[in-house]
Amino acid sequence: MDALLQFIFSGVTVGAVYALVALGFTIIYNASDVVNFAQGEFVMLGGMITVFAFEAGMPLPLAAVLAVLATAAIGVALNKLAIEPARGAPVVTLIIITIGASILIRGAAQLVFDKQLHRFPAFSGDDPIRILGATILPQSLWVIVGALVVFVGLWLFFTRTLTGKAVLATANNRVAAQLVGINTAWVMTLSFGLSAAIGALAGVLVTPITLVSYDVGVALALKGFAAAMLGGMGNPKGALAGGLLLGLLEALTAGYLSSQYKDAVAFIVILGVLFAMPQGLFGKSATERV
Amino acid sequence: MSLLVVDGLGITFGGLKAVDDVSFAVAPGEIVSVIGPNGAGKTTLFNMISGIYRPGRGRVSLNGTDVTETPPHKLAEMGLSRTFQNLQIFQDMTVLDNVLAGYHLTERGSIWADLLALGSMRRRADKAREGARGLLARVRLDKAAEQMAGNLSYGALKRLEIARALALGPKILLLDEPAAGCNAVESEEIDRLIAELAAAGIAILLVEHDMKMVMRISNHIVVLDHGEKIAEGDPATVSRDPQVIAAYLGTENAEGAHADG
Amino acid sequence: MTWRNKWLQLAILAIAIAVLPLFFPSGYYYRVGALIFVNALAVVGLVILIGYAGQISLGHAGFAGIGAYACALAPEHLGLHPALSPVLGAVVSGVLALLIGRPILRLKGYYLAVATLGFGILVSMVLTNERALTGGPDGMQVADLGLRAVLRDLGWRLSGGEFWYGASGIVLVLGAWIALNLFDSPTGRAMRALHGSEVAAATVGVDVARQKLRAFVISAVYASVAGSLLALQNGYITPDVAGFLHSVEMVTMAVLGGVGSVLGATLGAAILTLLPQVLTVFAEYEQLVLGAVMILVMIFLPQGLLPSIARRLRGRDE
Amino acid sequence: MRNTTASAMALLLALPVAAQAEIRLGASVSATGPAAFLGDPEAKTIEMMVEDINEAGGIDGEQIALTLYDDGGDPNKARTFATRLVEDDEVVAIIGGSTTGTTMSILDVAEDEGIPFISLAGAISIVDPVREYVFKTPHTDRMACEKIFSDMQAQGISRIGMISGTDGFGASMQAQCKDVAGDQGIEVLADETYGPQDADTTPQLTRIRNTDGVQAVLNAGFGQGPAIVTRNFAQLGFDIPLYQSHGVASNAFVELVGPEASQGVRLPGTALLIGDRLAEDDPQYQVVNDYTAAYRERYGQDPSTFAGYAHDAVALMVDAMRRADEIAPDAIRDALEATQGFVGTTGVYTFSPEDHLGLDPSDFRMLEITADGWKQID
Repeated sequence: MDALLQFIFSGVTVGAVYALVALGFTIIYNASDVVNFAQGEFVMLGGMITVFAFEAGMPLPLAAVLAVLATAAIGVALNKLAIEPARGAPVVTLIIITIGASILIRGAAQLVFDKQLHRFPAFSGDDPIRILGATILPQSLWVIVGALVVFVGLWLFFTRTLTGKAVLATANNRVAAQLVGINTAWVMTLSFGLSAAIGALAGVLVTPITLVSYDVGVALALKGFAAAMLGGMGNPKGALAGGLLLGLLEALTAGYLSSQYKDAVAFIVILGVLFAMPQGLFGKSATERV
Repeated sequence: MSLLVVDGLGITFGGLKAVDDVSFAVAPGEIVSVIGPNGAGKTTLFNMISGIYRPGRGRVSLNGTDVTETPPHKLAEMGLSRTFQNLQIFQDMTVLDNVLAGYHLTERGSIWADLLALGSMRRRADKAREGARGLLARVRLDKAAEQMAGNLSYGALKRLEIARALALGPKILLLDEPAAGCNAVESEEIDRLIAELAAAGIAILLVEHDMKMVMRISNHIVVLDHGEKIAEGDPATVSRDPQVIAAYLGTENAEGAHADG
Repeated sequence: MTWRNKWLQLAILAIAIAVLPLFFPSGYYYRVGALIFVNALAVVGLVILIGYAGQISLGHAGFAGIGAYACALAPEHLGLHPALSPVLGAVVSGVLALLIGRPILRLKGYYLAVATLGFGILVSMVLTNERALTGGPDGMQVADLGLRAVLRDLGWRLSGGEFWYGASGIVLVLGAWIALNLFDSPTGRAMRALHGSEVAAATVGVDVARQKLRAFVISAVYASVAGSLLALQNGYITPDVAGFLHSVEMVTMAVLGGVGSVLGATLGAAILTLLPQVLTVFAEYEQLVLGAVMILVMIFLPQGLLPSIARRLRGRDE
Repeated sequence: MRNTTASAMALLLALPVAAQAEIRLGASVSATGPAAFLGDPEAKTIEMMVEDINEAGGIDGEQIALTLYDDGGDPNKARTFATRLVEDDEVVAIIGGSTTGTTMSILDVAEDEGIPFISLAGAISIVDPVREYVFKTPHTDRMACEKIFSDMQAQGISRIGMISGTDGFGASMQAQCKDVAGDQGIEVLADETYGPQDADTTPQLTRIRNTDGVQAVLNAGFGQGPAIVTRNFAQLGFDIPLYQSHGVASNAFVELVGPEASQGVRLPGTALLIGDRLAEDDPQYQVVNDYTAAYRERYGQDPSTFAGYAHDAVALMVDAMRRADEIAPDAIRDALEATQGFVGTTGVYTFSPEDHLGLDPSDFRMLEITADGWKQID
């Protein structure tokens, strides 16, 4: 029993990490139908900038804020320099561009920072919290709460605010959105900035648990991408559910079956879900117009 | 005997009945037109007949065979061909290749022959190419054969789609607004082409907004409004039908409007 | 239009392969050439999948991995002659592609991307984890092909580099010939048609699912043969060959050079293979440069290098 | 940044010297990519040492011209660079191969072309069977297992749980440890793995904890994995000892894990880690402290164990070149094989035609992390 609980704690912690990355994918996808493969690099930047600012003597909260703002600026720059000029390009082209951006950011980070692993102290110490024989670190709670807050924030943003609805409208029909007076260029800028900021926030929250180095982005982006697709791309609910599900799957497989093949089981489940529901768990099915 | 029989066909999109209980039949050599105001469900009807949408109710039979759930490529094998209102051209292929693609059913063969450029593949392809050039000449696109299809004008693309649809040697041809966007001369050419095809024994099912053309060439007209069939008959009967007149007057204009859901 | 001409493209390729060695200052260039040809072969397969049929795969390195490990495992465990192992690898890859292709290819766009990505990761995971069989992440040795020795007995002495340059070059020309045959064949037209419009292709009788599957299987075989050549040439193989990064590299080469064009694919493979060799002194900037090149080419030459250049040249002629 | 400038400088400097007599030395390490953790300090060490040796007058008056490539951990690239070193740069000897995969690619070329090659990777298969031109400086993972198991025996531990990374280092050590465990009376009751980038390993550790009779846990791995395992180990409140491998023997590991969670962790390390605590009459005292001081001064950080492997490789190669009859591959190879009692940071090397590693498990030192740093316990 305590073993199961421990697996669940682990799954939820890791799942919340994936969900945070997956949520970052959501906004950009909603605004522009682009899956940004550089999302993992935003997470990395959040962690790395905080580490270096903190080690340079800045208080941790300030360093974190700096990291989030700087990463958001990089996100906006990415949109202006690489995505906007390629407007209307096919999926393959956009995949290559964002993968190119991820390689570029990684290359720059390795020069600007270094190639070592880093960590900064957990926000509320390292004393594990005991619940029914299982333990969870306070930082895990920060990550889980962070994922929930970002989720609720995004949900409210998309359903309750005019700007959020403008983002959705832009995704739906760019020309129509422009006709009703939505500044689509601003919506794109906003969504890249926001996505990058969420990515960076994820980096700040998870670094005390997962550590950070210039190349952690790829693995995080892969898992986050898989989680987002599992849940249904573009849907914050799907991102949260997909992330948590993926994390739980991995933890339970590692706990009960084989740690060797826990990633394999996760991907097999994803393939299975996509075969049965080609739009993911919460995705909308689209009828092709002819 | 009828080649195509549509019986009680209907489909619902998100609770809205796009097409409801529509029945009619088309015989070889006959030109049947489907008319109706915008959003009446004409293209949806076409999409159901040609196997792109799965109908919610009713059946379609072709040459006596039930083809209600048959996928489009199987329908093509059975001799059903169509064009599209909003143009589905293979943009990155040459004009000639577009028509050759229409010859897929006759020119296809062993994959190995295709990979190794064996003589059998070349013979099949050469025969198709000959036919394709003939069809291009018929729609006056022979000079543009080697151009990229994406570079053609709208009217030329409409003709290219017809040529492609003819390439598979159809028994029945569904034409979705073939004259839309064409000038008077082009319209007349298409008009003549359709008549020729019908004379050659091909059954024609037509959606068209150009009422003069419809009245001139149709043997039979089916009128849809809000997804339902409100009238049917020969041109003279239909044009006098009060319900039809009401349906058209109820909308802005019978002619000129081209967009259709 | 000329660059679409089959024989012209093949001639350019064959002549380049034959003449370049005249300018090689050392044996190292044969090695780089052979690598370019092997990469180009896999990329030509992707041209069929992405360029002809318009489907994406982020998992084709998985097939390269199967081809590579077939060469490592079959001679040892099945007693198969090393020269036949690539065939076995190609058959296994083809059959696997056939089995998984049907459900996977129903997906579109990013969903297809993630499904193929998942497949590639599964293959590399098996290769990494089945240590007893594959040697795990440290990799394993690959038996020599033995063909070089045969040639030597016939009085034709070739260094390893020269031999593999020639062998990969010949296979690449063969692969290019097949791909170009396909382009202008009924099947190729059907693939390109469904790329343009699936609905329209279906209404002219193209079995869309079947043609997509064909493109997937053919490209899988290309990747597998390329993986086999790499394994035989290197004499040693690790699961990296099946990794996600290798898949991305392959797609990047294809898109960079021009995804609809066989010559473009070779150019893309050449550029990406040469980049790290040229940038050795600035190895730290390699990623930076690679990322920038990918973004810039996609923005300014969205058709890929070769078609964009060809278009520009044609524009000048007219 | 500094690294690149250094190599660019080295290249520029090498050009005018090329006219004079020079010794061409080649290197291919994984300075970037997934094994950058190993390769980066190795590259730094090689560059630093060659420069220092040249400043001090080179080898018998001849300068060393170093050509260093970054293979990014890709065996395919490593083979290409090895070919380039041999065919194009015409080096007389090669150092490198940060991982077993890249080493295996390089050694094929070295063997074919008859160029002496010192590998920096751990696997025993590199030198067993002995290949004519191939040597290596790191202990094998098998030796690490033996060292750890003998310490366990001394503590009366005979039943353990293992948790290993699925990367090359972890998987290889996992296999070797399971292979030798029986010989030393150790029973592996639980055998778990984790991916190199996994964020949490508590499920695996929970399984080990719930396995009856486990008296200690051994973690085979390097990079971030062991840091996370150690932190999870503390989180779950294990009351049995945790052994790590030589893969994490660095101060950076202690910093990543944090002082509390890392306390009590035992691992086999090299003298490099405890340079300041070595007795002055320790044979390795001089070499370890000289190297550490030079590295610290130049790069502002401590050299890792892996950097030490590169140090020993360069030192061995230079020593062999000094003793060789001429600066030619075969003469250098013969001199290398004749190396006797050469003191490096990793241990004392004695090569022979049957042994191209020349270390034994006793060159390892069993270390424990305590409140005030590393402590040797054997």
